[in-house]
Amino acid sequence: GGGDTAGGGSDGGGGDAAGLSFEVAKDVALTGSPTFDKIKSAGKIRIGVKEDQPGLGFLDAATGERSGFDIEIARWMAASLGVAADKIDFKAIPSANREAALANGDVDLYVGTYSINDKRKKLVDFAGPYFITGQGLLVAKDNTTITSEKDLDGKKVCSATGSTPFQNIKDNFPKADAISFDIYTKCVEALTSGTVDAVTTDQAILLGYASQNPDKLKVVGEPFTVENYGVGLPLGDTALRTFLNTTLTDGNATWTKIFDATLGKSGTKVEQPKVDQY
Amino acid sequence: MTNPAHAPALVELKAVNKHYGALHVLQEINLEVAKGEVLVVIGPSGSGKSTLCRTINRLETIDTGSITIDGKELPKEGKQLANLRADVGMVFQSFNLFAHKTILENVTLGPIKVKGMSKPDADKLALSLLERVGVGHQAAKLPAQLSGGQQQRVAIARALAMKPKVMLFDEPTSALDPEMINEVLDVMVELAKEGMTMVVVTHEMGFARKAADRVIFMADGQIVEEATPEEFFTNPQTPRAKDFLSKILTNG
Amino acid sequence: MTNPAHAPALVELKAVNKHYGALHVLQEINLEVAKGEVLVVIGPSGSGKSTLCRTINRLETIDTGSITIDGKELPKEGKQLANLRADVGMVFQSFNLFAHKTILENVTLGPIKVKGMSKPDADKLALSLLERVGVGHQAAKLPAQLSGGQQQRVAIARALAMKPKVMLFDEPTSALDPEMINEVLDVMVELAKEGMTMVVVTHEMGFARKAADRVIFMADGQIVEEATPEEFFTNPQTPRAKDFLSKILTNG
Amino acid sequence: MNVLLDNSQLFIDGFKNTGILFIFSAFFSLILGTIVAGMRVSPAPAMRAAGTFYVNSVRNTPLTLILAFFALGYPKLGLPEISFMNAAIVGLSLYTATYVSEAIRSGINTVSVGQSEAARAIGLPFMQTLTLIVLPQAFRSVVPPLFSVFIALLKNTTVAAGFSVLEAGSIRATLSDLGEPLLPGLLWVALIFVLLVLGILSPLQRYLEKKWKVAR
Amino acid sequence: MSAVLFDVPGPKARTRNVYLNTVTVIVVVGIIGFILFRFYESGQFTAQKWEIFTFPRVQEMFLTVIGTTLKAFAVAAVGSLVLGIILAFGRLAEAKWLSLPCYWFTELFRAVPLLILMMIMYYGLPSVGVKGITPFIAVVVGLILYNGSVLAEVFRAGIASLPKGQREAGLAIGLSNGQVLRTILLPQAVRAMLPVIIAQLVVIMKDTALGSLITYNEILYYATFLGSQGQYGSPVVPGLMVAAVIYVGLCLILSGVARYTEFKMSSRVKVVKAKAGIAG
Ligand SMILES: Nc1ncnc2c1ncn2[C@@H]1O[C@H](COP(=O)(O)OP(=O)(O)OP(=O)(O)O)[C@@H](O)[C@H]1O
Ligand SMILES: Nc1ncnc2c1ncn2[C@@H]1O[C@H](COP(=O)(O)OP(=O)(O)OP(=O)(O)O)[C@@H](O)[C@H]1O
Ligand SMILES: [Mg+2]
Ligand SMILES: [Mg+2]
Repeated sequence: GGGDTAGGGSDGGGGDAAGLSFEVAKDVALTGSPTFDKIKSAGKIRIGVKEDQPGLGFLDAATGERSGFDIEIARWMAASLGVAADKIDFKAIPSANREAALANGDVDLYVGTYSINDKRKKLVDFAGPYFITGQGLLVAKDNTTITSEKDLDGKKVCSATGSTPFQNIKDNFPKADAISFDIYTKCVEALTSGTVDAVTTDQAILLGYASQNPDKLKVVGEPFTVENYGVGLPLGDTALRTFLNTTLTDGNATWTKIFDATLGKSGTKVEQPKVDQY
Repeated sequence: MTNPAHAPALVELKAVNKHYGALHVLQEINLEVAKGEVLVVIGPSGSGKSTLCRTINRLETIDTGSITIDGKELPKEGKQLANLRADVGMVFQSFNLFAHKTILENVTLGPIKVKGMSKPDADKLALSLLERVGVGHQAAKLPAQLSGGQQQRVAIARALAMKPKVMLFDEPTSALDPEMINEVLDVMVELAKEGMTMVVVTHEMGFARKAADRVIFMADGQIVEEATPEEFFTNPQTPRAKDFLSKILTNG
Repeated sequence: MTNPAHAPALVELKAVNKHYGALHVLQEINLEVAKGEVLVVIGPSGSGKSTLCRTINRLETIDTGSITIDGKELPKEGKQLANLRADVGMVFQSFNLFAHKTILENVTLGPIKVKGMSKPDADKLALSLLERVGVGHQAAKLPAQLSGGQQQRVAIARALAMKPKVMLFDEPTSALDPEMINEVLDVMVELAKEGMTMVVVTHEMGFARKAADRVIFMADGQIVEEATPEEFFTNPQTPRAKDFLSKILTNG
Repeated sequence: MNVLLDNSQLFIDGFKNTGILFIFSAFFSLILGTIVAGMRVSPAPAMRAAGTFYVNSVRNTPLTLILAFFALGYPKLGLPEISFMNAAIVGLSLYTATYVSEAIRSGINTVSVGQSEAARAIGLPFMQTLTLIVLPQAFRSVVPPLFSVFIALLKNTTVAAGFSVLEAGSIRATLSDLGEPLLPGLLWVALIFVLLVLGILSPLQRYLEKKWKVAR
Repeated sequence: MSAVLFDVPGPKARTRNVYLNTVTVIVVVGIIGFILFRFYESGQFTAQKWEIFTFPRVQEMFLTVIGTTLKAFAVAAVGSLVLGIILAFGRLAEAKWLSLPCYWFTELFRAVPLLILMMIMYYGLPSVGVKGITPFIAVVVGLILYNGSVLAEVFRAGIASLPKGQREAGLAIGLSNGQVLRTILLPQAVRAMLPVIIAQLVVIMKDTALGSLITYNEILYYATFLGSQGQYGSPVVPGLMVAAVIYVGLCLILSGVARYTEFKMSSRVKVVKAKAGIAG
């Protein structure tokens, strides 16, 4: 299964919010990849993304433009496969449906804060990682009591129902009051109205929210777990995985350009992680 | 209108009018019922008999005119209206016993709650009344366990328990199986003999002949004819009454 | 049992028994109704009159015994049973007209759906029957727009439309206002005169006297007495019949 | 069986919260629903209108939305802070109360007019007619539909899963993150609901219905 | 309506009613006013939070998601009615092998929470390799299974509530059991149960919103998505308000249409009357 794009079908590919463009590869030679064969015969690629995570995978409801680090990575991957930006069908797929969407062939790739772990490796393949982050904390701008994960005792900490960060708080910070909503947007809303004290999930996601509302929100502390974001692809398509890994490895300059134009705007400097050709 | 009993009027309706929307159900009704008089109301379906009956204890309001009981105008609401109603007993076509209470409780409810009688006194009164209408041994049962005729007799006992000045009966036997009609009519005849003032809507000629002092015939919201039972049944004056009687008298 | 008409039996019940749980509602009933005979069934409430009537077109099943119509045993189910029922017309106390269909549709439904008659033919038949029972001009109305007496006459027309061999009437007038009873009884008397075989549960002595060939009196699931109407009403043999008649004859 | 045993704590916690939501919401909706039913049969037109407005607007709003309002809109009212569990209870109660009030109101309407007329005819005033005659009889015809309302409430508690109450409806999300097989997990959740409804609530409903039918 | 309970009010009762009316109006206005005031105070009515609704693209999307909601509703409503009639007939069948499974089917699907049913469809089935379950299918099938079972019970109860005589009169003129069910009982049951059926249709309409929890892109899902738009002040509460207005509007329109149909049905009496007037 997979949800349709909330922002207006799949025509969001044309917009180029970050002002980036990638050279579309010609005469891509890639054999033994059923996914690529499908892309080639269709003349377009379907990529699953998030659309409610500012800075990573975001859709502007008013303009229909997609933006963010993940979106640009997706466009880069498409270009390397010889697909132009206007031939990309973005589909918004919520976290819970990612594996099913790839398995059912609803999307060819998935680029959306997709952490690589062993459990998921049984269901899908990952290219990358293309980014490393970890669980962080988002608090109100004027909050001085929470500076790191050590200050969570007795505090209301919000995350997505059933998510790994949520389990982590419940299991490893038993004195914190774990709150959960189905989506992070609601957690952030609860944070701004003071109903919860902190929102926790991957720091990259939190940075996106903080940059959207810098007057009210800030990210504190260092990541206290490690999450490797990868590009999800259908299980068993090793040819495609190798191809995308090569693209990532060879494209350090492009990666840096993408990072600087999106997440890097906040001034942080991060190196591209080394791909893991497992 | 004449009052054959020549006693002071206990119930008096003067120029009473009532509409249901466009329908003029009661048209300038003038009527007196003397103390101790038994008045039978007869007439085709829809002529306003039930409505007339129900205005007398203000289950229906009237548009214009006045209704007095024992010389007092009907109160509009509240405690006074409740007290007036306690003075006017009513027996319905469909019995309307309180389905969730025993026969005894049905009869004692009014005396206890309205008259403030003690429970033992009320029980004694109720049992004697139930005895009188012939269902004394059923006191502990629920209404659904009784036959229609028995239920209607309990309904009469329930009304009597309030020691009413006048009793209204709205087709008290028309929901009954034929063989039960007489057991109810007998109780009513008995009551009439004891001098109870009664207004009875019924088509039972036998009762009218035996117990009524006066018969009024209604049609289309008006009192069309008024006479002694003997006069009325043997020699109706208006064509409407003649027609009606011819319809109901040939059967049986 | 004797068969006063001495014609071959159209309906024949032999040693019929039926229980409702512990209640033995029909006890060894033997009964014959000859072609063209009009049989009136009378008896106190709960004596099994309706049940008897309903077994004849198998709306109720019987435990033991046999029922034959025109010499054929009642089919147990399916198409044959439906056909048998089409041969036995039935008129209920509560009319039971199909509330969502017009008067005309009520009458044509059976001929069209069961006999496969064409709609124009069925309409013609229905209109002539409605005319006959005196409600021809009401054909386009819905049942609720008719008076009880009119509804019951439509119900008779509906049954007649199936050209039944025998008609069953279960207290056809006891749900009617008194002034409407005769218009229904008149139709039934007419029918009897035309030679229709009829079984009629009723307490209307007028009808029994005018139209019945034979009266049977039931009590507690048994046929207690059987006679001509004249004999039965003037000189009942059993104490139960005497008691019952005394109860229903004093009123009116 | 494994999914259930391996995650027994998850199932126990989930259904415990479902139970808490159910019991408190049932209690408060019964109280509020009775008040609203009273308003809807009141002689004052404005009270009737207010009751009708409340019932019509809340009944035509999805429960999901009502719960979202309580989780996210309520904190903006500047009223005392309440936990999400309590917010869910308030939301469920407000929603269920409309159904309770309809059950009670239609129960009152099933009592035949004759009953209250007979009561008035022997001189009982309004309050006594209501409390001695109408309500005791209405109660009997109210209980079966009321049970249906509460069965619906039990099932509706699952919707609170999206609003920070970890009950039966949120077991799926957790199982999914743990990588447990989802279908068996969900079927267990469904089965437990079936047992609660068909094993406890429905038989209770039938028992009361039967008991009071006989008494009538 | 309340004639069951009350006497026609006299002068004193009328005065008391005026008093009650005034108090009610004050309380209701007070509550609504307080909520609006607090929302205003906490900045829910600022231009920034409502600006997003002025964009044509957003308005178009609202039309689109109203469309997806209506699509799910329409398919589920028709499906539920059909399933309901089939199950009701099944339950009324004399053959036990038919009536018993139908009975258990309705009992079972009325006992499982609809959201769980949708989750089983949407998350459960794909996890064991069933393909092609879109959110639309999960929502619609869930709605049909649940509401079909509820409606089956409604139809059955409607048929059971008809006077026994209707069935018997049908049998007595020689109609078969099936004919009686179809031509006599069902049409009357539907009419008698129309208010309940309408209420159930409104339930279906509302329950499409559960689709938002399994990512079906309908009104509530989109309204929630708008909450993520930080550049427009994350209008979570305004989004919910707009969604609520749309849902209430849709449900009221639905009830209105249904009432109109009901009126049309009952006005058949009047048409018939008029015709009869010409004929007679
Ligand atoms: N509550 C009401 N609203 C509107 N019309 C009514 C109401 N009650 C009675 N009517 C109408 O008023 C007329 C008189 O009714 P009423 O019941 O008094 O007649 P009735 O003489 O008692 O008839 P019946 O012999 O059938 O009992 C009838 O046409 C009836 O339909
Ligand atoms: N379906 C049933 N189940 C159980 N008992 C029944 C059923 N139908 C009728 N009875 C009982 O069988 C007895 C005979 O009923 P029946 O209706 O045949 O009597 P009846 O002579 O027609 O009486 P009435 O004059 O009241 O119509 C009654 O005691 C009745 O309560
Ligand atoms: Mg009347
Ligand atoms: Mg009978």
